[in-house]
Amino acid sequence: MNWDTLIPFFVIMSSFLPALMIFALAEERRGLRITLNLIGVFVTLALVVFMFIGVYQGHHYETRLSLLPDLDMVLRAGPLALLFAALSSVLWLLTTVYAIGYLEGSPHRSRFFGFFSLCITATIGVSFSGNLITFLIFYEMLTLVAYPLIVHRGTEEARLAGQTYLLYTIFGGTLLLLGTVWLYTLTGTLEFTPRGFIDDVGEEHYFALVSIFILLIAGFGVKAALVPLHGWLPRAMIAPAPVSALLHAVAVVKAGAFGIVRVIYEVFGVEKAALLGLTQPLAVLAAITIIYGSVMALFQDDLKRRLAYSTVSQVSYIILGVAIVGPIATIGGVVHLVHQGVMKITLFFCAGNLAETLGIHKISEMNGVGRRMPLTMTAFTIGALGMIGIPPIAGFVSKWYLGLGALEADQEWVILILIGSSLLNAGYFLPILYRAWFLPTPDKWPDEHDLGPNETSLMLLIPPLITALLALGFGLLAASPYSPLEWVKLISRREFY
Amino acid sequence: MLFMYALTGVGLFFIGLYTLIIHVNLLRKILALNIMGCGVFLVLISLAMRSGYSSPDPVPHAMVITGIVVTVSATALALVLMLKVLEMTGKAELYDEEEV
Amino acid sequence: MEIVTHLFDGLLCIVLLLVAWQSLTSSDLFRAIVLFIAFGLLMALVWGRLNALDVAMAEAAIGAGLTGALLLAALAKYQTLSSIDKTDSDNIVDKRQKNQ
Amino acid sequence: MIVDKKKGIKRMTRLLLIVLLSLLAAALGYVILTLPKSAVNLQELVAHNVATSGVSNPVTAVLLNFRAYDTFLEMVVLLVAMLGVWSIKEVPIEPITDIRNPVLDTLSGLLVPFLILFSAYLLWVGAHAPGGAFQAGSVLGAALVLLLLSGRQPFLAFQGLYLHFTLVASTALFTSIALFTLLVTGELLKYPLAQADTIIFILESIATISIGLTLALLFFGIYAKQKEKQ
Amino acid sequence: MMQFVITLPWAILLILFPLTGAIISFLWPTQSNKVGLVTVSFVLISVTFLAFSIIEHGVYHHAIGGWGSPLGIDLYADGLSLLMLLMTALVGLGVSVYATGYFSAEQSPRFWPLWLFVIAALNALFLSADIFNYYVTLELIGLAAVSLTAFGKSREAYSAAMRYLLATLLGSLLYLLGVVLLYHGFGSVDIATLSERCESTPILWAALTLISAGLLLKTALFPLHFWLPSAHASAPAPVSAILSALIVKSSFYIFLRLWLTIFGPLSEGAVENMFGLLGAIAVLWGSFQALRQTRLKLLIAYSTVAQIGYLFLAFSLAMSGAVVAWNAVVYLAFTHALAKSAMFLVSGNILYFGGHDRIMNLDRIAQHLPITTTAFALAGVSIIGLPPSGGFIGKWFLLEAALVQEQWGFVAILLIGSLLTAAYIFKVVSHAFTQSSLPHDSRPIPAHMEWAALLLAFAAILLGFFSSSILSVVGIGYPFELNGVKP
Repeated sequence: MNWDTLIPFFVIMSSFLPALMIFALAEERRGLRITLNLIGVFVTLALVVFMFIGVYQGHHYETRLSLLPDLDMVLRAGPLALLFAALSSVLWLLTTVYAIGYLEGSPHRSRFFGFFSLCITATIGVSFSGNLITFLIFYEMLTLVAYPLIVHRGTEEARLAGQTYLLYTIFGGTLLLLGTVWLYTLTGTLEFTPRGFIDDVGEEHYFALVSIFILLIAGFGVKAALVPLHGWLPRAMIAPAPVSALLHAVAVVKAGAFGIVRVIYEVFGVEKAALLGLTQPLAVLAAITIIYGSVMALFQDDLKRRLAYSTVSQVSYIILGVAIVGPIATIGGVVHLVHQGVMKITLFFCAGNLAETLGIHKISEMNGVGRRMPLTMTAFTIGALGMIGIPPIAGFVSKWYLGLGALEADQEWVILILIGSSLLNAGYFLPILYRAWFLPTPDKWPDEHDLGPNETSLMLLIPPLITALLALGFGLLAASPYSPLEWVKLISRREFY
Repeated sequence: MLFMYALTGVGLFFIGLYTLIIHVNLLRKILALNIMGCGVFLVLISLAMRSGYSSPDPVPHAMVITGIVVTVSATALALVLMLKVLEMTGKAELYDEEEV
Repeated sequence: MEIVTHLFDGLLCIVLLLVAWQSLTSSDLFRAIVLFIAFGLLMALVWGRLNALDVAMAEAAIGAGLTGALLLAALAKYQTLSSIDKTDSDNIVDKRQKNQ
Repeated sequence: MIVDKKKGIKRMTRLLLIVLLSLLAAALGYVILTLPKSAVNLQELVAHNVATSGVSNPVTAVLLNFRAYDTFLEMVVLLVAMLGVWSIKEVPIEPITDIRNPVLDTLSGLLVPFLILFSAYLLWVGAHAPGGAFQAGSVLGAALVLLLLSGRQPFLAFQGLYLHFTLVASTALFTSIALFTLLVTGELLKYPLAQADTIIFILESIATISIGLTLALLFFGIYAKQKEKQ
Repeated sequence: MMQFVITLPWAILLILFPLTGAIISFLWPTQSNKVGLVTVSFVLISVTFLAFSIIEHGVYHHAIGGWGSPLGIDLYADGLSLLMLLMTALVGLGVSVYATGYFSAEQSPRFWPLWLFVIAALNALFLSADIFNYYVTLELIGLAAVSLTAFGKSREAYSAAMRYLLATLLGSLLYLLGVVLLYHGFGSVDIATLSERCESTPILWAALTLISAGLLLKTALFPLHFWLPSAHASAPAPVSAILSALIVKSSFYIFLRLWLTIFGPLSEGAVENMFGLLGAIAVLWGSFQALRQTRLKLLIAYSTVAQIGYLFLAFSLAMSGAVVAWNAVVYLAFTHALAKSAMFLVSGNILYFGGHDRIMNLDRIAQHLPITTTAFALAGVSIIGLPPSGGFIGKWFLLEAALVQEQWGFVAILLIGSLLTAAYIFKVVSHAFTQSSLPHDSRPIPAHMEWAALLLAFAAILLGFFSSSILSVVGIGYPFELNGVKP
């Protein structure tokens, strides 16, 4: 009995089974629900950490289940998989704590937490997928289980937002399916392999390969909110704060970006993709998205919508990084997967705190809020500055590597994009910080609640502080071993180049 | 002579089919189905004559007897249904949701 | 002799088709059913002509006899049912007159 | 105006339909004419095996031995139609209160015994000459129908459960014989050669009664008044 | 011991058990529910053992009366028959459990005999290897199905049943005429004998046309679907489930069987492409109509029209050489049976609980029936073909076949079809989350009615994980080799 072949499966189950139990729970079984949730979280975390160490020591974790006559369902814990899995599960822990505080006393909590855990199952599944069909399955699962969270509030507005979301994602999923099957008919395999598996596809299939690439990128691009497929994301902000924080900052959008990384490095292989002349257009598209997102963010007064557009722009850094063919840029892109995650989730947590405690939804209402909620706003400030790319916060590291990579791959135009977007970031974040810290406090907040002695309830306060510290730490200690940066360098060495 | 009855059978089948399609009255449709059935049976049996008048192939005969019983059962069911439709809608015609 | 039988067969086929057509097209349902029974008996004759006596009996008893009975019984109900709604409205009228 | 237009369209469709159908009919007729004068069929095969079938009338042999399985399902079809009629229309089995029709009354008085005798004869003769369960059953059915028409209520003879028993008798018998043969010979509906004729005769006699009763009840299902719901 | 048990003639018992059950439930009305449940459980057990024996000893063959074809009638069961039998048993059990709660004490004694006869007839059909015997079983199924449809007891129900009866009788007659031609052309009604003797003569093609026309009318392939929506929508929920899941498949099975054994090897492919085209239209038309409906049951009924289209799409792809499409046929048929029956049971629950099935006002009901709503969602996932589900596997094979054949038209149809399907499924699901109060008139549902639906839907999902083993079983006896082993 070899445990290495089972652990990836266990990780999936460790969030799936609690989800099922939670569904079965009655609304008022608060304690049991929280316990189940936390058990799930910690088991997942423990297993991920265990595999981290294992992979460092060269272990090989892989689960195979027969799915189609000659196509398996594969869960494999490679370094890249672990990076994404670790990010999701750590942030899941914080978000769970946050969500418990946030949804105190609201209806349908069993349903909420059940689907929330299912989302994590799907995300972990996406990260561990060892071939394209497995990826597809968990990706579609994520699409479905995220839907109830978006429409959770049950208002007509929420229903419509949900419809938009489904319209985009189901369409993307269909393209993805078509691309996958088509690829399968050409290659006869879908196994993710370092430097791709399409080398033995003949020249006569050039057109087919290009179409497949477009189909796959479009399919993933929907969730990665690549312009013009981003329309669902800002509308999905109707969802409760924890959902926006984890799913729309990390899990869902990142699943798309992660898919694109997989396609470029382990389906096509970056050189092959470059040879087919596919990476350059993608880079341009990513650049456009970065600028577009930032510009749109400038004009949003609703805080969450501004953050959403900021996400649109930031996620494309990842795509840009992998689309500029070159090891250093790759490192910049992939590490941004983590950095953007911790920074953006901080921002959403803070936005949630403002809404819950003071009823603040608009930026125009944020005057002097820094004095009312100093800790929250400190976290927010760290996140925002990181987004802009101020050293020593994590965001700076990503941008630095992206810049170097661009130079290495002599694509100077990217530098301009980076500078431009950083200026725009500054343009839409600094005013917020100015309002929050330097403008006079109004005599009355829109809708204030008393949530305990501190500036707000601890369950809402602690998660953003931790993520803010993480963002800071990832930047300061980037050079130390076990930092995301080092890990990504390891990935790049082992798998990409 | 051999095929004359068979052709007659075909004729009956299509006369029935025509009525089944054209007429709206259910009782007529039911009659039409019966006559179509007779047409099929006629084809079945008349062609069995090809093995000689004195010793016709008995299998088609058995099949037709089977068929006749099926037909009468179906007819009875159809008539009862027709009467129900008539009772419910006042017309012995197929009731269309679109019209209402 | 051959010719006679052939003539007979030919005649039988034509009559068969004619009766079927008449029964399906006649405006009066009762007439249609009677013609259908006649048609059944002709079929029995045809079966006999085709040396299928078992079938002939089955047809005469079931095809013509029982199916005919079913159809006539159905027709009786048919006529009472299709006249119901009219009589109802008459009753209403009567009541009104009584009230006045 | 509009009516005329509608009529015109209707006439057109009819015309098209007639053309289409007659073309199909012609095609089918042609196809049938292409058949060879000499037939490939099972006639010799039947003739060859009749001896071991238990009866000498080839049609009965086919119906109750070679293809007895079809006949078996046939019985079920009859029964299902019956159940269908009953599920659509509640039929009360109670004395018919209508005034008796004297003519029919005397007629049935004369005919019914004769018909029953005739059906018995058909049943018996079926083994070696034209005739058999279906014919006999339908004659019996005709007799019962005649009784109904003359205002009698033959079904009162066997009340409730008996009636049901008689209805399913042939199906039940077939089923049990099927199971029996399965146990004894290991094959479905394979009669032991020695008992073949007896088995077939028993089957036919029970079938006759079931068929007669079912057919009459089908008629009654239409003829009888709907049971009033309280 | 096991060896002995396996050698019992389970195939025949599959026909005799339900017959006996039907008779008993007819004679013992007060206990009909119990009798029915026992019977269907027996059926499921028999199928399981039959599966064991077929897996162990290969195809099952039995000469009724010991005469053997062409004189007698043969029973034959290969992987394909086994799959259909299994489908019947599973759906049958689910529907039966549901029916014990659904029908009133006055209705159920009428329901059970008919339903058990339907099971018997279906099993007989799937086991038969004789085209005239097919005719008898088809008539049996048809009459029973019509009677069951009339259980709706409404004006619509009776009219729909009447239309259905006329359609199915016409279908049988066309089929029978085809059989007549085949018998006189080639002197047998046994499939194996025919497949040896048949050659490409006018008779064969006339027979093919008539038989296919008859069966397509019964299977309700566009444009012959006119009778289906009203019948499936106005029948009581369990009956709708039976009609959509099983009865439509029975005529499709005969169609498949005859094409695989008799017509397919001789055909040049033009006809199959026509079926494919009709299937494509059916997919679009059915899905579009489903999207337009305002009542849940009609939506589900039109969805059946579309799903039948998929079957014929796959069929034509497979006939034109894409062998993998046979897997699609198998999987789409099986999953559709499970998912669609689940959906109809769900609609039944909703009607039972809230008294209406208007999609606009579903929120008031769905909120209070979480299990039922979940069942619908799961079934929907499978119908749309989203992973992981049996429907996804079927869709995958279908897409693969279309791409291998480079049938871009079909690829487009498939994508549009699945988008439309998603649209009409989520049109319903989206109402499950909107807030609403308890409807004024609601009556509690017995738990087993909700669970029957959920388990059927769950089975449809579960199928997605066992495709390789299931397909290997279906392959027993090479049902899909056009010139391979014949019944």
